[in-house]
Amino acid sequence: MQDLKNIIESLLFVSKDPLSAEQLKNLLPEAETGEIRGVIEELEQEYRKKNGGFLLREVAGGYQFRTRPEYRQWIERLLAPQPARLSKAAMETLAIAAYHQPVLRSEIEHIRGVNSGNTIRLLLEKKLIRVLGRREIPGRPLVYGTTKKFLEVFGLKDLKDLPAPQEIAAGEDKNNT
Amino acid sequence: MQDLKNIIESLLFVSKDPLSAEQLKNLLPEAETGEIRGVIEELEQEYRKKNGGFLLREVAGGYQFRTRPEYRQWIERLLAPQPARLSKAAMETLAIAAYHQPVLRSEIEHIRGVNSGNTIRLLLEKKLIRVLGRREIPGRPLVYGTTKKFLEVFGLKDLKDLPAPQEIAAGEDKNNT
Amino acid sequence: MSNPAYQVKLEHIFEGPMDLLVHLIKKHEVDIYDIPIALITDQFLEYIKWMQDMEIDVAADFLVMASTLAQIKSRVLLPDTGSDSEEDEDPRDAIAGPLAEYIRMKSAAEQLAAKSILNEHVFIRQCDQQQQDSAGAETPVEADLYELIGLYQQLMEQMAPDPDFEITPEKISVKEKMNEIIDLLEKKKNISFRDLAAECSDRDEIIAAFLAVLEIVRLNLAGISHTENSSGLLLYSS
Repeated sequence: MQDLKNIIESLLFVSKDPLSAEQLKNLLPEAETGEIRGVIEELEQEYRKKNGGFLLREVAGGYQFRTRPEYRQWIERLLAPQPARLSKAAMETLAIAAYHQPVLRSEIEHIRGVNSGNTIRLLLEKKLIRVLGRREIPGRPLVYGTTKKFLEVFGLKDLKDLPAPQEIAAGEDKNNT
Repeated sequence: MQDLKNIIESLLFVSKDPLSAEQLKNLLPEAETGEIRGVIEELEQEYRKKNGGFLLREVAGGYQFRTRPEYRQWIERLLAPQPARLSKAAMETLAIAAYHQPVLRSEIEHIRGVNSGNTIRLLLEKKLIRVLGRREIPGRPLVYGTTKKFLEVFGLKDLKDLPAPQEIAAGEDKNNT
Repeated sequence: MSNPAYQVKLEHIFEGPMDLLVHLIKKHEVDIYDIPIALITDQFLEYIKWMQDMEIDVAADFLVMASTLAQIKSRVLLPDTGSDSEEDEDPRDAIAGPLAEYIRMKSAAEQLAAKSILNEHVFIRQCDQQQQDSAGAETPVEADLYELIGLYQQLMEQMAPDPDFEITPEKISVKEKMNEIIDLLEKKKNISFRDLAAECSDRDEIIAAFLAVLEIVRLNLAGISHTENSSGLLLYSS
């Protein structure tokens, strides 16, 4: 298919959401998925090498053009005030939802040691977590998990791309009592 | 000013509207207008030479990245089925239909306090609600309920999965141990 | 008890009891699987007392943790009576496991916060938001469950403006508990908090008892110790 690279570049440029190779294949049935993957790879490298104002990043199972974090301060001047940062409490709750999903509210509260209803509601409102369903135990409580938007906001390819948390092994060093 | 070209490139990339040299000068008071004009010129030539999926075009007294007209047909495929967001009126009506089904139009209107004929029609058209039958009262009015598509759109397995408002939206209750 | 050297600094606003515990553990650079329980319990209690002195509302969660710590401490200090497999039954395990998981999640949260966050560090092209309710049955619908529930709740609140249904149950008053404890102290010379807690019917009552103990000590109506050989916090008539 002629011009495939340019077509894909223009589609990635126009799209509001990250586009996966499969989505591109649906838009371009004339091309092979393997071919599409190759072109994405090529574009990704090209933009990286060019080292310009924006890059092609893999996020939430797709690809998306994003500005480089170095230019944040200039872009903030152009765009209206940005949404408030998440509090420490919200980040903790979000991390637990991400690593323990599907997770109950009571499990989140058990780990954090504090009531987390308000934070859960805030994260639901921001569409960073969602109700995944119910757990089949007495009372059928709701279980929560992260959304695609969560992956997009934190620039993660998928849930396997979550950062590895600090592990504390038992009996590392024995000192006092 | 270091990185001026990349900064301008990222600003032009992010902006919804065309940016003029004067607007860029306002965002970048550290740079000279002449310098800014030079960089724009440079970028414009670079993208023209690259001959990729999009170009930097002078429009409406400013500059804007735009896809090349040749790729219009592919872009139309992407943009065609934009998911529609439901209006507040539609969401309200849908919520009442979900929680109160089988529900009469008059009951929906009683709760919302406004005529809801148009919204009901819209939701029927979108196959989010359907006629479940008639209530055996004088006039035998139609009763409405939600559809399978409704469950799909909201990611629910069945209606029992629909969270009760007090399960998430209500105030704090007793937590863990 | 009020050694100023142990005063926890004000600049820390702790998310909850776990956060405070992690702070204390980091401060003393101790292994969470080998916590010097007496030291950590003392400092934890001191922090609660300091909050109360500063007239900061102490959340119930802190008090629950305080009584958990006090219980662990008394079990550690009390020599095991039954035949035991020593290593397996470290009472401190009750807190070590949850602490390890909390630290793990805290570090995950920190790492997530350090990512290039969309609309904060990195940006995408600003597109015009799409139309609403666009015609055509074929158009896919994008909707949010939480929004649906929220709108429904608003409607229901408008419908029923009488807030009669929320009646908060009578709480066990700290004053009542104080009287009860002072009565007990008149009969016995000392009482352990463990015994007091054992008498309580639920968590709220334990909290009330704990607050009562703190108040009694604050008002100098009794002394408190939690040294060796005692079963946790020990209250004695002064």
